[in-house]
Amino acid sequence: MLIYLIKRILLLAPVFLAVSAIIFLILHLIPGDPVDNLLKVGSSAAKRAEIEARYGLDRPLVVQYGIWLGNVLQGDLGTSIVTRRPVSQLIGQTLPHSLQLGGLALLLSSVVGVLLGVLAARARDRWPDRLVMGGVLLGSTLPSFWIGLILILVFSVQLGWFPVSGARGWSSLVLPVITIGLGGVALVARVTRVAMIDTAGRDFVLLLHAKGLPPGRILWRHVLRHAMIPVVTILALRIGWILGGAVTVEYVFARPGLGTTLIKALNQHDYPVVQACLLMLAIAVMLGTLLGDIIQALMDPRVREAIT
Amino acid sequence: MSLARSLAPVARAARTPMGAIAGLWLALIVAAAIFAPLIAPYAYDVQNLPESFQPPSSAHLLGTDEFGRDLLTRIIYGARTSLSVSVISIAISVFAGMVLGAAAGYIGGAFDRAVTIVVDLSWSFPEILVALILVAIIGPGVTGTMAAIGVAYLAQFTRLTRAQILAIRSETYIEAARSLGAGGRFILFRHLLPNALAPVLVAGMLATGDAIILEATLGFFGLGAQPPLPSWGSMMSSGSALLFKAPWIIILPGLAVAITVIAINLFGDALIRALDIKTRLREA
Amino acid sequence: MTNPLISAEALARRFSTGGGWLRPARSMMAVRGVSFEVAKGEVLGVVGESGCGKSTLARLVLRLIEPTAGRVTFDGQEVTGLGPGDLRRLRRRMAMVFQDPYSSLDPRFTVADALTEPFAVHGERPPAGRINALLDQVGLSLAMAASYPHQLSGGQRQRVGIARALAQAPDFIVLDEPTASLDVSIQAQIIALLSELRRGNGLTYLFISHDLGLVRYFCDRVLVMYLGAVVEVMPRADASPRHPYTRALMDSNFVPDPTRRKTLQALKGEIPSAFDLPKGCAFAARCPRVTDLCRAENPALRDLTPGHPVACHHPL
Amino acid sequence: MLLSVLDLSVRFGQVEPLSGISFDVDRGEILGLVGESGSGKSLTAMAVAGLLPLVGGRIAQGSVTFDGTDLTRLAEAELRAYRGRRIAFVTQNPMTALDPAQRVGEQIDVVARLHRGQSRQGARATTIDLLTSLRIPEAAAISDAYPHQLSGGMKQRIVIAMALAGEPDLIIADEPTTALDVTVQAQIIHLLGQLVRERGLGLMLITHDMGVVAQVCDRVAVLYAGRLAETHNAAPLFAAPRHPYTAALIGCIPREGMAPGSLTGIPGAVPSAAAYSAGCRFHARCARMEERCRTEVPLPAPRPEGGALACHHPLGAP
Amino acid sequence: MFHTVRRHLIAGSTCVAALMPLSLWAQEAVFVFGSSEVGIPNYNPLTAVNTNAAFTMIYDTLIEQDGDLSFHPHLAESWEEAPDGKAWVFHLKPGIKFHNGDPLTADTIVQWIDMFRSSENSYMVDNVEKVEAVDETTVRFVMKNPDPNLLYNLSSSFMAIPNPKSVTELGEDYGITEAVGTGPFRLESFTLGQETVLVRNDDYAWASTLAENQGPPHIAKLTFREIPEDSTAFLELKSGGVDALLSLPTDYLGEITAEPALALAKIPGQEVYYMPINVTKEPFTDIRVRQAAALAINQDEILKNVFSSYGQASHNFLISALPESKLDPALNISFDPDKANALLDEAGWVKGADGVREKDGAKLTVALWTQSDSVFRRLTEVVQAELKSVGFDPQIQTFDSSVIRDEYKTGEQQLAVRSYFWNNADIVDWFFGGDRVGYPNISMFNDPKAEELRAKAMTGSATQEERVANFTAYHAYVTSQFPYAPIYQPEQNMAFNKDRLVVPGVIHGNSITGTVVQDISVKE
Repeated sequence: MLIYLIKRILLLAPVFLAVSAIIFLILHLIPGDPVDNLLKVGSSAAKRAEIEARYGLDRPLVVQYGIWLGNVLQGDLGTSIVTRRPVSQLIGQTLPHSLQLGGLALLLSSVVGVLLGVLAARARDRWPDRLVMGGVLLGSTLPSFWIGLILILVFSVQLGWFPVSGARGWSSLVLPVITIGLGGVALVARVTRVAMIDTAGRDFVLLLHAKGLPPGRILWRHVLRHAMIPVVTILALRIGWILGGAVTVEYVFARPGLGTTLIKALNQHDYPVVQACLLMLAIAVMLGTLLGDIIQALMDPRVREAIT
Repeated sequence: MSLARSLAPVARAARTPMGAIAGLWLALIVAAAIFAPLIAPYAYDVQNLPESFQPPSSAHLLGTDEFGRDLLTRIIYGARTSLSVSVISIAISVFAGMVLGAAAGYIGGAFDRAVTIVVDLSWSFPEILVALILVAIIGPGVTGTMAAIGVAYLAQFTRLTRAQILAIRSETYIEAARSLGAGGRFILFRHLLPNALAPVLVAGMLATGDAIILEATLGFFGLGAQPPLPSWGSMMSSGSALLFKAPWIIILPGLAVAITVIAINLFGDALIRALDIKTRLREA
Repeated sequence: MTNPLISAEALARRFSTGGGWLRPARSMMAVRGVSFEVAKGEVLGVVGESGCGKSTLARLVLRLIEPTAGRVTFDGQEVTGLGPGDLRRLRRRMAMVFQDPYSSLDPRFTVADALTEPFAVHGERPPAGRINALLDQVGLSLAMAASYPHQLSGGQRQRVGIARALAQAPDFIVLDEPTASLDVSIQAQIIALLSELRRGNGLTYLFISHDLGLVRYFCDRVLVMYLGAVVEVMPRADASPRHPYTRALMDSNFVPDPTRRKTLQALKGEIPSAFDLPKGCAFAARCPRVTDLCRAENPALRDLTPGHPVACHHPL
Repeated sequence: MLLSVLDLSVRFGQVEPLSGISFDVDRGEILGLVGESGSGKSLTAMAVAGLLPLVGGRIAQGSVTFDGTDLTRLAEAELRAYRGRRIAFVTQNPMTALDPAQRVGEQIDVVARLHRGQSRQGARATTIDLLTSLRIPEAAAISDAYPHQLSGGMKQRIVIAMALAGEPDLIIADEPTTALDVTVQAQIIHLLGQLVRERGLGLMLITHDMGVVAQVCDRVAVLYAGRLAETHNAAPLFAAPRHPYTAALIGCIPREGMAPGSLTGIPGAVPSAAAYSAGCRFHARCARMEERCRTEVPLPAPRPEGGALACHHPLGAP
Repeated sequence: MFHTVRRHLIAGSTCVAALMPLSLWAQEAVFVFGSSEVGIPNYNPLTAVNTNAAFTMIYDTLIEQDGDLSFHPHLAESWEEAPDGKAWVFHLKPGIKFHNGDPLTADTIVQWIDMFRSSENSYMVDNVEKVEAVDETTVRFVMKNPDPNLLYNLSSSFMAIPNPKSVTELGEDYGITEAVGTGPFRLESFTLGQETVLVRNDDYAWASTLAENQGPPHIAKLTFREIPEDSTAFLELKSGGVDALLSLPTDYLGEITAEPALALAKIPGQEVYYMPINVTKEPFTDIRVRQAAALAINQDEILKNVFSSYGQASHNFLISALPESKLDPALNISFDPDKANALLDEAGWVKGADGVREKDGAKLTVALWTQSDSVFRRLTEVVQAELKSVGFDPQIQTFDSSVIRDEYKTGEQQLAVRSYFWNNADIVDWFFGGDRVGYPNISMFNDPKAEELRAKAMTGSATQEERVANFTAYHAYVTSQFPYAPIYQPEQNMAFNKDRLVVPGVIHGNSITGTVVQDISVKE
């Protein structure tokens, strides 16, 4: 297991290289010259060249990538072209907000999603199932920015329960977490339901009943445990989705975070910031899959066996 | 496979109650989109500022927007933009995804591994992010949005097609065809692709719903259709500033999106049942 | 055999699994040096339990998979050396019927489509009446031509599978457990059909099965396989077994007659994994007659009586 | 009688896949429940064990009397005290019958702990004893293994051990060997037979294989399309089957010395439960079919030599 | 890499934690910047191209301008201009100290002006030959040319005075981690794009005479939030999440009266919305087409329907409070669709079936640029429709407010909708000067006659009267060439929660500055 873990982590290295190269390349395809931002009105060509040299923009792309990657590995994410501050500092400020929002949304998605999924699977094809699945359909088909705005309209404007925007205090987290979490709840509930029904139909569950085990124990200790494997896999794969999917929600609620930072940086052609944001999301995605693999191995002895 | 035969599942899907309701709404929306100039009560781009912010009334069934334009008209024309953008982009995506996925699944080897890695990685990224970055590269507007959505969903269809091809490849009837002397092309075009088609098309249909949302989201960021061309997303985008003053400007297009996407999902579900494809498709 | 229709010489096939960075690679010999000949009009049975390599052997014979070593000759032509074009031409003369009638038909193909395929793969159209003739031959009503596989029962599907194999009027058919997933009543129907077709069309069969009783009923000679190798070739189906494994297989086969209950103790243990074969005789661990010689040395296949080769140090 | 099933019918919504089934199992006796797939064997087993609600069915009629108690009248919680304790179940496919995420020993332990109030250590000792008695080498090591680490035959022994752990009176074994290799199948069948003799259990052995029935069963109930065709003691049934279906089923198994071409099978296929015809359900495939068979259902009737028969034109009759 | 990132993570999380328990203690207020003030990258007046209200609270200026454009003492108690206009002497208040304790003396002013010469806004001191310290508190500006506008420049927020020593020491970090001014508030923390937290400067004793409170401000802690979305900002105010919006979008003016807790403080407008027309791009090289585009803008309709009749219609480039805005009425640009159509006909653009004009097979399709803020997007859509009604086919292109300046530098724009915020006639020079083509001269206007008039206005005016006359002439000529179309002049206002804040009845100053905040207090 330990060897697997080490190998699995080492395997992230080439993936990281590939991802960082893609991120680096994509960014150089975006039109708009960030140097314009730095130049004073009527600056000379020499001044321009000087600035380009300072940011390394005059060198071949491969060299730029090498330098960038080297710096990144040393923790230097570059300097924001627009704000002229270290990007790592910027990321350090926004990441906690994103993690907070993403973590809570993930928590909400998993807890509520699993409960609803179990409820629906237990009441398969009866009204609670239809109700839950109807809600799931809504949750996965409504645009999140729209839900966000409607929630603001109802809970902040009409009822005044929660703040409209910002990241000040726990109460400002409620609506954004619900907005993001809704999609996650829908996803988790759906996967849980299918997995529960699938597992409940397996032979070993029949045999558990035949052994005379109480249904509750069968449900929670055996069926749910197996049903959790695909749920965990999906959730792990979707960590990036939850973090990045928060883009719209952060925007609607004017919350600081990777999403808003990314959008702003994209609009401002602030390469280093965009690169850093994407890199953070990519790392989250990679760690998510890693985490998923590990949890899967912990939950399923067959997986554990296959990898050792 | 004859047309009648391939349409049979659609007819079967439309015969279930949910499928019928959903199908009816979709037919309605599609008809509205196609015949917009004939049925829309007003012109979509002519402003009438003194009549702005009117709540729903008999003159304007769904009220007017901040420029005094009839909201019903805008929603009808918006259906045109939203549907065509999402359908065309998903069509691009499905086609490219099938080619790529089939190639990966069929050729295998290093090519397959490379495609799989790229696809898995980009699949892990939310479509909205991929689309945002692509729009930043291509530039805003209808064309940029289409391309961005098309690429954003490419991973999904490549994955799905590849998985289908791999699953079908291990079916005995493929071996049977080989035992009869069938070559690679015959198997690919007579067995693999036709059998992979139905699930991928259904997934494509479901994804069209997601694409409508994605288009709306891009529109909300002001990156979709540019004014005065209405799309559901861009309508909500300008409406968001007026949420307090004239909530219907954002609520109504949002409802249009929601109902249409739900209808697509319900119809897709009915189709899945009619085609007897595993419901797992949705999680694949 | 003076002029066999098909012969295999020292066929071998290695499979590898894993080999990814995270999972250790392992390889196994699914088929280890199998040789046999089938005369024209003969039915050769291949019997063995799961994992003994009998299905791999079937595919090697038809070159649906490439052998690691050895060669196959069909009617004087070396199948294993043919180029793609020649191989395709040769495929008209040999066919296969598969174990699982449910997955061996394309769900999108009607019965008529499935029976047209053998012609279509060669860019031909079936001669007029050929489809109906085939349906008739396998005992299906002509009305079924328009049916889809899901509308058919397992037995009917397998009849379609047989009709498809017959379409190009081959000389040789490999039957890979054609009845294993069918009810006994249907199995008997299919076996009866196959017997009839053999008589009527002068077919040569390679019949693969795990059921020694069935094989002994249906086949002229029987090849007994254990862990990828032939342990005995019974010259006649009713010959008495000489290898302890063949004996065990016969003992495990229950006859529907309560008066003939078997009291012999069943074989202990199970087939070991092909991934780590023991050094000596593969059967040593389960064999009631095992000696140190068996554990040390793998017995070669040799004729005990003419035409009855057995691979055992201590034959019965 | 340990188990008496009387006139049992099972319904799934509007469909009645099982009608009017009756048979008995005594202690120390093996009843073979035999028929093609679709004949309702497994449903009968589920009905006896009270597991029908799991698959959405219910007992519509009849009684299942176990040791004097009609199980159909018990509440689910009361029934649970019987399941695993007095009535044990062995399923068809040992590959899927065990929880893949739990050590097999624990899966056996739980039965003794649940039904016999044993402590963790006590249950573990019981389990090891049980495994040893099933001739499993290195019982302790095996009980610490996960299911995927064991072979099919070994897993089936674990499932049998699980069944035995509650010290039941009746074991229901639903095709316990079909998924196994023939040599292993023989081992398991012999093992089951031995357990019945040694422990005086009743065994309801469900199978489609007349060979297996002939090998170990004392009594046989032949099912066809959800109805009872014939029941009798094994020896006379095989010697002189009266129902044409029984005879045909026996005739489907190749025997040594059978003349080539003598194996013909039964024409046609078992109808599905939704498409049962009126009259005798076997009539379409029956060589002795007459007009009456089409319209009138032959009900199982006791026959003088013992057992029961449901046929208008039995073999051996004029 | 994780090393540094982690350090920042820890820093970030403690910062979040610090935000969390912010209970409302006395004299604490939350303001929201106007949407045009969002996204300031730092608080360094020497590098700023845009400033926000917090600048005026961290820093002081030498003098202060009131809403009526009159000048008042601030750091300078008094000043004299030499009769020939070639020198100015300023007398500093004694005892002024920077936040770090350094004194502000005449020498400081000398160093600061030196540094200012290399700033983005160096043109403001172009006329200054040199600056000398006469004594500790007296400083003399020696002029190259007389510049009646010097007072205005010195009162601008760009000429807020930082501690030159700190600027040098901190380098790139200046204005981000630390900002050292003499203002009534110190910079406590600054999170880019989110918020700026200020705390009271308890030593403050040199407020402008425009303020009643001459001591430290009443508010102990002042948080400025940046909310780019107007509607969100308004909802925050309405729901009590913030105490004041420094600029209330006109859309919500009507709502204020409906909310008993909300009130409005008005300040004379300094902003003008206009449509630059790129005179170097076809078809706008033809003055008739430019004029037609300008005449297509219906100022009154926009005022009434887009801005709910708050503020006033603009008919030339300058705010109406400036004397230079009083042009010959014939020169003013006002809605005249008939004339617009006639001009386009005359220029050879013929109306097609779809209402779009054509000439030589080319459609009258033009790019209309705007920025992403909602008010601009909305206004631009109206402008688009108005241009369309005379036969243009404008294609809107939206850019992020922070990058649109760079985009203008490419010179690809044809038309645009934008606004400026300035209350001095020299804005005509800024936006139409031939040496600033691209940005800020978005119209790419470079006309010899205009350049002549411009030079005269900028450097050739000895007195204020002369300057007014020169600028009026310059302004009039530029307007006659139609490099822009005027649209609208809003009123400035601050919306606040009167249950929370006590705001003086009359606001002095030309916007909400530190001077205004001096007199604002929080209700206990």
